[in-house]
Amino acid sequence: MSALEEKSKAVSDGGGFALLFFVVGLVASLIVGWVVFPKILYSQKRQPFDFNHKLHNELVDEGCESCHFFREDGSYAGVPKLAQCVDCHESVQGDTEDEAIFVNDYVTPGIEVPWLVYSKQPDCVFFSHAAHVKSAEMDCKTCHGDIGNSSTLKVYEENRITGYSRDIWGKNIAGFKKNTWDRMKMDDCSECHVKLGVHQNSVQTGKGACFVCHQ
Amino acid sequence: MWPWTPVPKNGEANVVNSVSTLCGGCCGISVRKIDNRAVKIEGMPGYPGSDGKACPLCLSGLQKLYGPTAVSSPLKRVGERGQGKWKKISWDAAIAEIAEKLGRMREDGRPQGLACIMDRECGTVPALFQRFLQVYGSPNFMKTASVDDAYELTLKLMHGVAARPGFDLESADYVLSLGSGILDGWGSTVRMFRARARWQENNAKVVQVEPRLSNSAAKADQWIPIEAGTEGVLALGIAHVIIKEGLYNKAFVDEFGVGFEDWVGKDGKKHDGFKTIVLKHYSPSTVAGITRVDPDIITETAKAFAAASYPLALCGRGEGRTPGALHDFMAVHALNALVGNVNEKGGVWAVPLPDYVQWPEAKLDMAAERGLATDRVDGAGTERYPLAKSLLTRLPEIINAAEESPVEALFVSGANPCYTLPDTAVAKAAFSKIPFIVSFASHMDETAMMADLVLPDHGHLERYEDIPAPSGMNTPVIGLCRPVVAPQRNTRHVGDAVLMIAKAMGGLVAEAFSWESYQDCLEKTLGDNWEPLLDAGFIHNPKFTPDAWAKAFQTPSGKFAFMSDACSYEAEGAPIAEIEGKADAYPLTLIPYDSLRLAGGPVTTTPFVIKTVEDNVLKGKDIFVEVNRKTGGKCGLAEGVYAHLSTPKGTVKVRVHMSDGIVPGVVAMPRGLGHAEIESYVGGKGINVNELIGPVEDPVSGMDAAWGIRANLTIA
Amino acid sequence: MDSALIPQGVRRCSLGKFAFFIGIVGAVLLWGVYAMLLCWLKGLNQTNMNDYYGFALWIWADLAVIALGGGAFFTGFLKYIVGKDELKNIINYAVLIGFICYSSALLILAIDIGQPLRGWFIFWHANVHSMLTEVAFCLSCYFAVLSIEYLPLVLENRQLNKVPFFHNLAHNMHEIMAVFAATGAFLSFFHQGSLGGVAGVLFGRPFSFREGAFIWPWTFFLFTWSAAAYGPCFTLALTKLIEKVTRKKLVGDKCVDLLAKISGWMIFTYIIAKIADTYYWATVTAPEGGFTLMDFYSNNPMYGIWILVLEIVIGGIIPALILITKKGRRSPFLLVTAVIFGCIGVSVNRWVMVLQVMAVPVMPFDTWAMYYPSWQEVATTILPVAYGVILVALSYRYLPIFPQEKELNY
Amino acid sequence: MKQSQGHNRPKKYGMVIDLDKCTGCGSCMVACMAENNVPFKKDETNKRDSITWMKVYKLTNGKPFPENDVCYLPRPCMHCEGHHGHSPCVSVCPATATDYSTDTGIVSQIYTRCFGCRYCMAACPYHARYFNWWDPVWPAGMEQMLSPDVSVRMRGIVEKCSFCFHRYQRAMDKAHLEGRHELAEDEYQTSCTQACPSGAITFGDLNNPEHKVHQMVKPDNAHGGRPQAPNAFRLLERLGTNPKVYYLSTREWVRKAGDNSIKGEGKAHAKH
Repeated sequence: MSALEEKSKAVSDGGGFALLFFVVGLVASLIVGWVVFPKILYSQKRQPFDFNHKLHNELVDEGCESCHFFREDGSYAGVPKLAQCVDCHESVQGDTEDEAIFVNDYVTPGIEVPWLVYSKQPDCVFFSHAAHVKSAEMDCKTCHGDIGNSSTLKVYEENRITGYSRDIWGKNIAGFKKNTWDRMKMDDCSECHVKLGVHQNSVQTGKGACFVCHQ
Repeated sequence: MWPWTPVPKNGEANVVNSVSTLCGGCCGISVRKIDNRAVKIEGMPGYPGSDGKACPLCLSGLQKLYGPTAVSSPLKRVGERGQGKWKKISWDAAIAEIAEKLGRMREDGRPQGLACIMDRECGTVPALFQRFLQVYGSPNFMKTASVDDAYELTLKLMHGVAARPGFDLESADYVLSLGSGILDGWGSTVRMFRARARWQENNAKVVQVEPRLSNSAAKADQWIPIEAGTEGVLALGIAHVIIKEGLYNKAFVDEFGVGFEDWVGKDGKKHDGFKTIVLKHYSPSTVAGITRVDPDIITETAKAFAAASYPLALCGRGEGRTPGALHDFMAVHALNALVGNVNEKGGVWAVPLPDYVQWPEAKLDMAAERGLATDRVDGAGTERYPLAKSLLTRLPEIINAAEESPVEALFVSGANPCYTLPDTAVAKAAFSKIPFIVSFASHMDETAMMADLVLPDHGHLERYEDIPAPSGMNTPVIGLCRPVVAPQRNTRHVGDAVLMIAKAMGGLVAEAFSWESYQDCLEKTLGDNWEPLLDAGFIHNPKFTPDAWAKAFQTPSGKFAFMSDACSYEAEGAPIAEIEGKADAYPLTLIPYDSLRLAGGPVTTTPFVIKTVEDNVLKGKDIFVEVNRKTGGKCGLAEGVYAHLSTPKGTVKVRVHMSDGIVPGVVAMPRGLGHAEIESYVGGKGINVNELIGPVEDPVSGMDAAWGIRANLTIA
Repeated sequence: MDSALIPQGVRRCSLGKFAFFIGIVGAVLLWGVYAMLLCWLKGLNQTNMNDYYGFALWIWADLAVIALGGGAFFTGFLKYIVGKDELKNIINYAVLIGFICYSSALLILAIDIGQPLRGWFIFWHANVHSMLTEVAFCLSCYFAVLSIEYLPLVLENRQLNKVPFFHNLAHNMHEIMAVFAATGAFLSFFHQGSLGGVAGVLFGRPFSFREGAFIWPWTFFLFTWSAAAYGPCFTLALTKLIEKVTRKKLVGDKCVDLLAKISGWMIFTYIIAKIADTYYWATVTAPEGGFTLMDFYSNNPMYGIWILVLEIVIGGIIPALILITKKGRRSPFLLVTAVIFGCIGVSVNRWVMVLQVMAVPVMPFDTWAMYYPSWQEVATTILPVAYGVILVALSYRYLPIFPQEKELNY
Repeated sequence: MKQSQGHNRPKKYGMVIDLDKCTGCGSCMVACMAENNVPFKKDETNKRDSITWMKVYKLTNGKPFPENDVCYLPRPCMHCEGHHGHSPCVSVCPATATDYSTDTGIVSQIYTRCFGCRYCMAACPYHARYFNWWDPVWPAGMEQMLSPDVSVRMRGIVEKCSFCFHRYQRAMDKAHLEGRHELAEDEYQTSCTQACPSGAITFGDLNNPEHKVHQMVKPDNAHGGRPQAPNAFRLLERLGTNPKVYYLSTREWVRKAGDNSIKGEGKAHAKH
């Protein structure tokens, strides 16, 4: 082999190695970024006990608002209080273990259930359920997904840095979403507001001003 | 996001109406709650007087409720008095200790050694204490005095009735305020603000007579700067002009007045009447010499006052924390009478004292009877001061003068005498001589610091109480203070504490208290009124009208007494209450001043309210005194410099604020600072002006007539 | 000991002496770092800034070092774009000073903000209407450019340059430096201007508010102009200083003379514009807001009319007249006087445009706000100076900053 | 989905403060602090480091005794409209953390967006903006009084009066529930307006001729909202900040104290 050939071989050998190095590095990075990082970032928390939305939904007359109702002052009550459940659940009704936990650990001693709220926003956020549900006549599903037909509660994932629920950022670590309920970030609020042209009142951005969604 | 910044919990909003007892005016309040947390205090719409508004102190009441000074359980003193060393004890142990102590005193035949100090005398809580003292056998119920007491005495002497003063402010069309801080906390604070708004709408004229350009003066149509302490003289000067020009209401004076003309007393001698005295001694030029008010202004003011349809003269300096000289009150009331506006629209009304506390007469045993027969320790009701009901300001001197304190055991509730009494050092010395002090304070204060036992009362937002008659209200009102939140700490209602002590005492003392609890007592006392009170938050009779002239006066003559045997003006000179100190050593005069941004009474200012205090009143821990720019210049002072302020009571270091809004020769100091450093938001800042001013006994009433003290100000 | 690192053919002091010097300056640096950490950890309550003085000492320092560091872009502009080749003898040093000034400025900005962890919001949530956004973007970009300009210099270190890759990289970077210089000049024109705009757009503050062209107030142009004019003054001043310290001649007279002349004419034209601006502001802009000129300069213990005289006459007219005359700039004493006066002039200008803006009461019942810095602020402000001294010392010792050094001294 | 809510007539919420009525009692300041979770420190006497969204200034006519006169002037955020919504502070914020809403005319703010550059404070001639120099600290237990309607601010950011915008949000919630899109005048009132015992503060929509604020000052929207009522004025009218807080006073010296006048006549002096 001539010196020239030798050199070019060395280069091509070296090139192969470099390529391999690049590919391995890329794959490793992708795994870390897409799989390991979310695992580290979010802690998994269980709800105090499981709850069957579907089952309850079939028993009530007014859909979601039967339990997740509006108060007279227009504010939204959110997750039901013990008092709402006690009417039926004063004693164990069915035969599920979860109900037994509920009755024995919470109803009997009169302790509110420390539910982990998937859609809980930071305290600087103002969200009017009344504006969306009553005036805009949106359904719950648009933002929350079809929870009403779920028969079990998913694992609550909490961001270790911010303390927020993973439902805010969304399941997809890159922030892509397929459904309207996949994410609950400010951009998602704004996306809909921009599309529908509501509260496009900012002098700075031409979109919503701060106090539309902040307090 | 920022883990050490709290995130308030959300929940269901609800509102509880109550009455806030922090300020003297008792604002009706609406408390907004989120679930079980109280988050905001607002005014309660429809509440008599305050109607939807509240004063700054009451608005910040949540800082008391959740604040660091609230006492969390009964405390027993373990250190020296005032040192603030305590150990927590149980309620039962505390009650047992008191009962044991009181029992022994009673057995030893000295029930009169028990005394009680409160800041009020009406309503069920004072009544419980009064009843306890009665069955126990002590006449020594004392109340911190205010202008209301001086006014009551005035009505007693001039109308011959036991009544409190009511002012038909809203109807007045000419208001002459002789030193009253009508916008600085005088009367029922918020009602005064609302009345002022009404005056503005009705084009009523407001004239403020005062040495300092206070907020009241600044917002008046006219400010008449006056030599400190001479407001009563000016009133008589105005009376002079009115009489001389024949502008007075002859229908009233001739037909319903006595002592206006020369009169014959019980002693059979002829006395000069009001008219003679006023004409003789109070010509505008004489008055001008004393008050330094221009004679023309006196004449003009008199004419305008007399010409107004509903003129109203008010007195009682500043917020009205100290009663002042009885002569001043009588002079001003006489001025009102001259224009015939007593018990009339836009005038001063004699409003009957609240009488809804009607309990069956308590049975007394021998020990009690004997104790009650003794003279009161403060000298009220004795030969020297027959008119006064209580004379708390005399107490410290009496205790200090005695070898052993005549007060052996003391209950303190609602009051903070170790802060509010004049000459605080003397008061504290007296308190340290009292062998046994029980404080019912809900918040640690200067007096509780001196106590042996602290039995914490519920805070003002945690308890029931009837709140009768805000100061100056011309219609009868009972407000309901009710729990906004459940008690946050191991406290008991002071009424319950009294019941517990009584029950622990046993015998007739226990028998006098048949109620199960304070709430039971309150409900039964109010009877049929309880439900309406609970529903509305208050009971009010807005249609109340005072007795017509023909039957309003129950003096011996049945007429309005301009002068009488009980109290007559000296024939000579001007009745200005002398203040302490010699003019050569103390060329200036120190006067306290009140502001809504500082609570001057038993309740300490809140962090929010002190935040509103300007930096030329308080800077860091330094208090500023206000002095006329020229006077200050003569003393070699400049804006902001440190200076020594000395009075016969002591010397303190202050900073100087040069002002164009104060008469020369006067040094003004805010009331409400200089609290003990129990917390560091308000405590330990500035000087308590009461430390520098001693009491001056009014020769007739015995109440504190001091309006200031001689002082000197030198650069530090 | 470190002779292998020292550029060939030049003499440097002993390592011990050098280390001693660095040690002293390093102590000052550590003091500054301590203050900086206090500000970050305990918050800005460590400063004497307050609600009236939201901008204070170190923002002034920030603006001042950026103006003084303007020598880098303007010298670069002159050398690479205008083609004044003589300036190659000072361009390295100008770039070094620029690099120090801009890195310091960025550091100060990072300390100055109340929530440093959110600093990136200025890029992420950028508001295009804000002059500060423009500043942040241009400043960061220009800092990157300066780093690129400084890098080949570092690579020319004797040992580093032995590495073929570094050698080639440095060489190739030199080749295309004109592109970066042009980019840098462009960015610099903007951010110097936007720093001026920061004060000029405040229409609630009549002291600083100026009318202007398009979206830019006159201060925008004046700041750019003044940075271009006074930046070279600072470069020259520091050259004279380092020559004094090292007791060597490092830059040829011809180069100094050229830069001084250009700086002189720039100051001369700038000061005419500044006087015109001041006149228009005093007679038209400010009166429209209800102010007379003397409202801004009286009834306070600090800001007398003297400060305007200092800025315009002492810091403007005098250095301009010295530097534009051949006699003036060729007299060593006058030259040094002129460049120092120039540095003072531009610093005073930045001072009043930051601090006096805050001090002047705008509401008629408001009072003058006076302020003095806390030690933490002073230390944080001195921190970049110490850092600069160290970087200059290291660069001078180990890098061929002054290409003429050999020819002028040995 | 309905879109109607976005198409309400634009409001311009503003305030009229009658200085003849204001007595300087401080209720507005306290009501504001209590409503908006404003923090407090142990020493608040350094007024340049003391957060008071609503601040009452004491003005004097500067005359010697006994002609001296004082007037109190409450100063909330002016919610300047500037030129077309470019209020002095809004346009300078580099992170879009503050904004001007054309729907309500309110200068709004996101506390968690602000990174504390303080440029807006430098821009505001009214000193209505305050910086959190310190960590807000509530004595143990006192954090219970915090309202959930207003986000608690952290150290290192700027805050200011929001015209109690959360009250608007609260009122709108109720309106939505009741199928309304408009609020009645009394449904949205600020905490200070509600608290003022003298009734000196009036709040409402300046664009709405039926609202009291409009009737009291008759803003001339063609000329930057200039008041047309005889005794009405705005602070620093000449600067073109176009504030939405109007003042009323029958006293000439007070009206003159509201703005700088080049001849220097009638200038008020701060009481210091």
